[in-house]
Amino acid sequence: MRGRPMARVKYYRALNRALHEEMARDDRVILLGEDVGASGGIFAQTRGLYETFGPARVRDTPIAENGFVSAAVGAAMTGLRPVVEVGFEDFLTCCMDPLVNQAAKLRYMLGGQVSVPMLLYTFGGGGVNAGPQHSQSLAAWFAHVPGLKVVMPATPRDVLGLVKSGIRDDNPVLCLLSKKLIGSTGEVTGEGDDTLVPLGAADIARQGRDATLVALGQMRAPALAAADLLAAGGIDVEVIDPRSASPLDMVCIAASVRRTGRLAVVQEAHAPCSLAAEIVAAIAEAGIALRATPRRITPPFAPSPFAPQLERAFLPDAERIASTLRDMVAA
Amino acid sequence: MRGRPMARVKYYRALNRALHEEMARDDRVILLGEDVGASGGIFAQTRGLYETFGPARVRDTPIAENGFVSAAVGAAMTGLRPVVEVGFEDFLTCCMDPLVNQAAKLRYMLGGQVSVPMLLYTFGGGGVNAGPQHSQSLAAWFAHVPGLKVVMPATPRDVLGLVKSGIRDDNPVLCLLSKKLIGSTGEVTGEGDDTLVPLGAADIARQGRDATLVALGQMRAPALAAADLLAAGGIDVEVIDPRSASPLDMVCIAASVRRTGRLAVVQEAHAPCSLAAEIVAAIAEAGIALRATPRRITPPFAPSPFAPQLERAFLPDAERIASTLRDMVAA
Amino acid sequence: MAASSSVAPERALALYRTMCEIRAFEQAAVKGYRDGHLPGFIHVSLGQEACAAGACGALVEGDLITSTHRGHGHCLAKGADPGRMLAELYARADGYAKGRGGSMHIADVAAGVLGANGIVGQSMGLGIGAALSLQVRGQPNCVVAFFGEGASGTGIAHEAMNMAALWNLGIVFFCESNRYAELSPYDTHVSVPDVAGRAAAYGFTGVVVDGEDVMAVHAAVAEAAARARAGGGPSLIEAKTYRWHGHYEGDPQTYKPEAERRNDEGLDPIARFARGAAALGLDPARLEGAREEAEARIAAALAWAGSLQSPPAAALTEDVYAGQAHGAG
Amino acid sequence: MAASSSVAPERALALYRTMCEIRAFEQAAVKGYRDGHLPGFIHVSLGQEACAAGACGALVEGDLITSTHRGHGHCLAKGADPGRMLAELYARADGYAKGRGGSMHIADVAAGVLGANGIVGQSMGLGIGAALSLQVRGQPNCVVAFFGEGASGTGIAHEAMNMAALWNLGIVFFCESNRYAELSPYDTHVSVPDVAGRAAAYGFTGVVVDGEDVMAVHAAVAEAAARARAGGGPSLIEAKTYRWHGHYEGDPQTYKPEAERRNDEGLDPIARFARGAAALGLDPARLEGAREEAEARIAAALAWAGSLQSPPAAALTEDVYAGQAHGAG
Ligand SMILES: Cc1ncc(C[n+]2csc(CCOP(=O)(O)OP(=O)(O)O)c2C)c(N)n1
Ligand SMILES: Cc1ncc(C[n+]2csc(CCOP(=O)(O)OP(=O)(O)O)c2C)c(N)n1
Ligand SMILES: [Mg+2]
Ligand SMILES: [Mg+2]
Repeated sequence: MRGRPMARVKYYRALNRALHEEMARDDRVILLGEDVGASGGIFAQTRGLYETFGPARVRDTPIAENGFVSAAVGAAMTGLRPVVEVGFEDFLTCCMDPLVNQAAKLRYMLGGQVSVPMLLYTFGGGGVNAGPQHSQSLAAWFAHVPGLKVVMPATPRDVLGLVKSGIRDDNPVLCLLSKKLIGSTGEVTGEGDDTLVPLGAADIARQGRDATLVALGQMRAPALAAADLLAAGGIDVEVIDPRSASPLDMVCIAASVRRTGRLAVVQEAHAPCSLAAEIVAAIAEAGIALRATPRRITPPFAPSPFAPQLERAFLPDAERIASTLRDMVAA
Repeated sequence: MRGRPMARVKYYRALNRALHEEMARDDRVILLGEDVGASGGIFAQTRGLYETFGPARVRDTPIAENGFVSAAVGAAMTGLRPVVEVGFEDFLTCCMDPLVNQAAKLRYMLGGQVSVPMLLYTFGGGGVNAGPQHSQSLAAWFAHVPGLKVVMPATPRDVLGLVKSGIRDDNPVLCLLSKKLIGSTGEVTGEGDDTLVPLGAADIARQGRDATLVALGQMRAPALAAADLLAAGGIDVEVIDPRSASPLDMVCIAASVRRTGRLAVVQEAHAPCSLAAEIVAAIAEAGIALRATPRRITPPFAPSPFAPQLERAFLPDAERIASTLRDMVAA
Repeated sequence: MAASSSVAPERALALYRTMCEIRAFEQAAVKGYRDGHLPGFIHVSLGQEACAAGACGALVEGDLITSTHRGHGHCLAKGADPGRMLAELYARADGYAKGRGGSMHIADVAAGVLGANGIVGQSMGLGIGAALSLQVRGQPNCVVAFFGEGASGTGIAHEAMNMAALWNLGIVFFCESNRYAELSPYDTHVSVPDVAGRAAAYGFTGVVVDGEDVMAVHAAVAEAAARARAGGGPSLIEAKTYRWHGHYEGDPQTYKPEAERRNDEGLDPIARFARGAAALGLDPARLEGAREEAEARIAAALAWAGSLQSPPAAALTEDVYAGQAHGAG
Repeated sequence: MAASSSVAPERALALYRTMCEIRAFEQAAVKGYRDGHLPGFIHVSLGQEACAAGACGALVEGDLITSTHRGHGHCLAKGADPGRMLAELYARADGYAKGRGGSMHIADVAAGVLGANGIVGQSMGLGIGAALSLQVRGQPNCVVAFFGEGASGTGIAHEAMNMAALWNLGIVFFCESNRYAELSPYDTHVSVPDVAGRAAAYGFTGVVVDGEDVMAVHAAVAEAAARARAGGGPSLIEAKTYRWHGHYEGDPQTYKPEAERRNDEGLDPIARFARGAAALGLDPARLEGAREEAEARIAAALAWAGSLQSPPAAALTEDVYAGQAHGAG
């Protein structure tokens, strides 16, 4: 930020700015989704785009995720760079085929004749009492699939930088945003600065010596809060936000674990076959000597409950993260 | 087993027998799917069912995976025990919502008012040059989701026993069969014997001292072949076929790894966020001391290619498995 | 409508009472939400009461419904208990979903309510499954699958209607065409003037009905349901109505024309019924009595729900699998 | 059909030649498969040549098509090279997909062929996307999305047709209604006599055309394509035809009635054309010449494809991501 003026903005405004900037920069960028048009979006995330870029490039779709994501793929194959909104991450169940069997594979299976430059963003995760069908975090599914890239920005800066980079990337990129963070604020470079965050690069959110705590998506904030709690007790935790789930920056994570000798991963997704599993497995395979057994901090293996008390117990929080790390350091 | 007569049958005939037996046993069991009816199925897997159980219970569907899997869920909530065929595992992309947002969650999110007793079987995996959209192995997606059970039978006995158990289970069960093994043969108990294999119980396919090799689904056969190759060189490998991907029998696997001190997992699915990642991570978390770093043996991170030469290089085979284990034992 | 005048006054009064219950229930829910007592988010059907009351009022014991994210009215009209519904909205242990589901997942399976659902369109897939179940089990009942004009654009709407026709299922697809889907109007979603016309694409009957007129809705569903129960197969009913409130409570509704937001048309199915009640043999006093009964029932439900406990911690992991130690089944 | 007689003899002859190429191509593929030279599985469109030839023959440079698992004819007719297609079927490095895709993934993007596809229905979603792209970029072209009557039952068929209508996209939905989807007949899949009738559900034109008559197909698509290019929006054409072979090569087809399996009706779009050729101003010698040219072209393509190398090991991991070290883009 090399001295440029910074601004404090909301998470959803960073998305809005990224869309504005990229649509202004490149007229091949179009936006499709339910209520992205004149209404400005259910979280006001697309406000102003319709007025600025018009009905051809900013298009309300009917409720047809399979069809409009497939359409985005077809458009991406033929000269456009579509951005697609799917309101809630849980609804990605409705467009798995165009994502996994089309977007991810077309370049490979058509012999490199096409690329599929598109970005799909969606709001996921828990913490707002939205219940079992509106709270999921499904990044692991997509990180399992070659041909896709997956990002999970947890700060306004990373929303801005990753959405912009994702739109410019020539591959299908899924941007898994956090509902809970929509109204959160953070520093970004001032308007006019072309802020990019590279895909596949982790962010060391806090440096530390005693343990590496990898925090996925919106777990970044409770992880940092846990690190503060732990620091008060003399435990110095390094917090890494991978930012991209695929490609995953294992170089950064492994280097940290080599330094600290301890690894915990916190995520709001379920444990089995998850990114936490991937990170723990990759460290084990790398043969890095650990001073404590690695830990995954995840919800129990149950759907996301609606009741606030239950959801609080469901999601990892700073206290639970801190106590896990205390145990690890004590072990 | 207990002295009963055994028969050698083909993999797909074991499926057929399981369906016949369960439909005869319980008239709440119905069968839905594309071409499961009078035609007897594209692999002859449903032959005779239509004639025996009639058009009400054996029903050809149109090509509408989302709709007919959702219908199966609705039927399962209201007194039937549907079995659903989805021809190829790759097409599960078309019915993720009824599986993940409905079948898996309804019991929980309706407060326990319903159960969703259904079994969905499908043919997956590679080795038959079926190309990028007809060769995938997606078990990890479903093992990530609470509320589902997932089985991956690799022998006729396990097809028979797991399909029968799965139909009787009161939960939604996904049975991920192997296309490549359709015509393979194996021993099963004679007709009339009610062969059940419990969900969630691994099978130690071969006992060994030097390393634990976990082989998922159709990797069982190359894993056993690799064990034979290794035995010739004096390396004694324990081969475990988990049979169920969810629940996963980590008790069996961990006990084996404690004995052998080495762990490799072979699967035809991609590495990131997979069952292999899960197993390696769970062993690391269990703090079991290892004599070698654990290894995942998987395809490269690319879609399944069509060309036979490429697909052979893509899928793990006995030679590659054996050489990985040789390295581990030498390390 | 000829059919409506053949309905006994008691029947008509019951439909009115149901509408009043839905109105009172949702007004209470809206107030609870505004006052910060209800967590999560809620979608109310204020203004659409004639649809739920008319449709479910035409059903008999053993008939089933599948509902949507906007399902309070459907559930109440089909016989769900308002106390347990409010308990669910308030995230209490005695809620229908034990506090785990919330507004979008209310079900009363014993009453034939297979559940509201948060995924647009799935009510139709689940609905044909229930109808298939009735058919296979030889039950002489039918299913009503509620959906919206927005849902009519989903693939599963088509898949379900095609299968219902192919299999001659006893189902009524009931489209509450309430002018909006989320923040966008009908013609963002549907390329033809009437969703009902699409029934022809499947070879069954489709009718448009005035969704502000409970008697008309009732008559149309009674006819379709009778046909469905008698093996006459599926039909589609589109009730034209109007969603008074926003998509979710708190929605600023800037996308609605001012006159519509003010309801200048004066649409109100309850007032509409009252205006025509004399012709049905009902005097104002009986209406007033029914309304008071309805409001008292909801007030009592609300008081009860407010007094209940939060779910115990164990509820978090119960009922994930049937056959679990703590599972209910 | 009036329109067909207005076509110049050269044009008609070209359609005939295309049909002969498709026929020869697929006969060669079938033979290669039976002889064990082609890996995987293939779906041929023998008997349906008039659909591909007639439809693609009505297209111009810049028009695009999306195809299905049964796409050889579509690709050839739109201008893909039979040599590179056969190379793909034979899993050679010079195949359109570098041997990574096979029969179901043949594309020639430069020729406007956006690809065959193994997922039933996706041709329609991808197709509207291509049409959207043309519209946004202001290109005066159109898209033809091929699909089958089986595919008409998929949710995405509905979603795509609804969106095409809502957005007035320049697309022709071309349904090859070939009596079977996999192993089951039309009426397992479609609840009404004609898929074409479903166009009314979206508010655009739907016509049934004799899919055995290449001139009729050509005329119908020419009209629909011209409308689409001129901003007149989508249309649906259903060509009634017959799939001579099984679903996949090797399919024993026990589900077909004996008489149909023998093709007692004598359906054959190539012979049919020949019978009417004189009226189009074409004498038998010209037909014969065209057929020989077509067969020679395919024979040469086959010889070339057979001589090629298998893909190098590196092909396994190339082109997974654009911008990869070894990526083509
Ligand atoms: C598959 C899916 N896509 C999107 C949503 C978000 N969503 C919830 S309600 C709604 C609008 C539904 O409109 P309509 O069917 O007309 O019902 P109404 O809200 O008017 O009752 C949308 C888009 C969803 N829940 N599920
Ligand atoms: C989503 C999906 N479901 C099922 C299949 C398996 N499948 C391949 S072709 C086919 C039949 C398609 O029928 P139709 O659309 O009539 O095309 P045709 O084969 O007759 O050309 C089916 C069911 C598939 N490829 N994709
Ligand atoms: Mg609506
Ligand atoms: Mg067909």
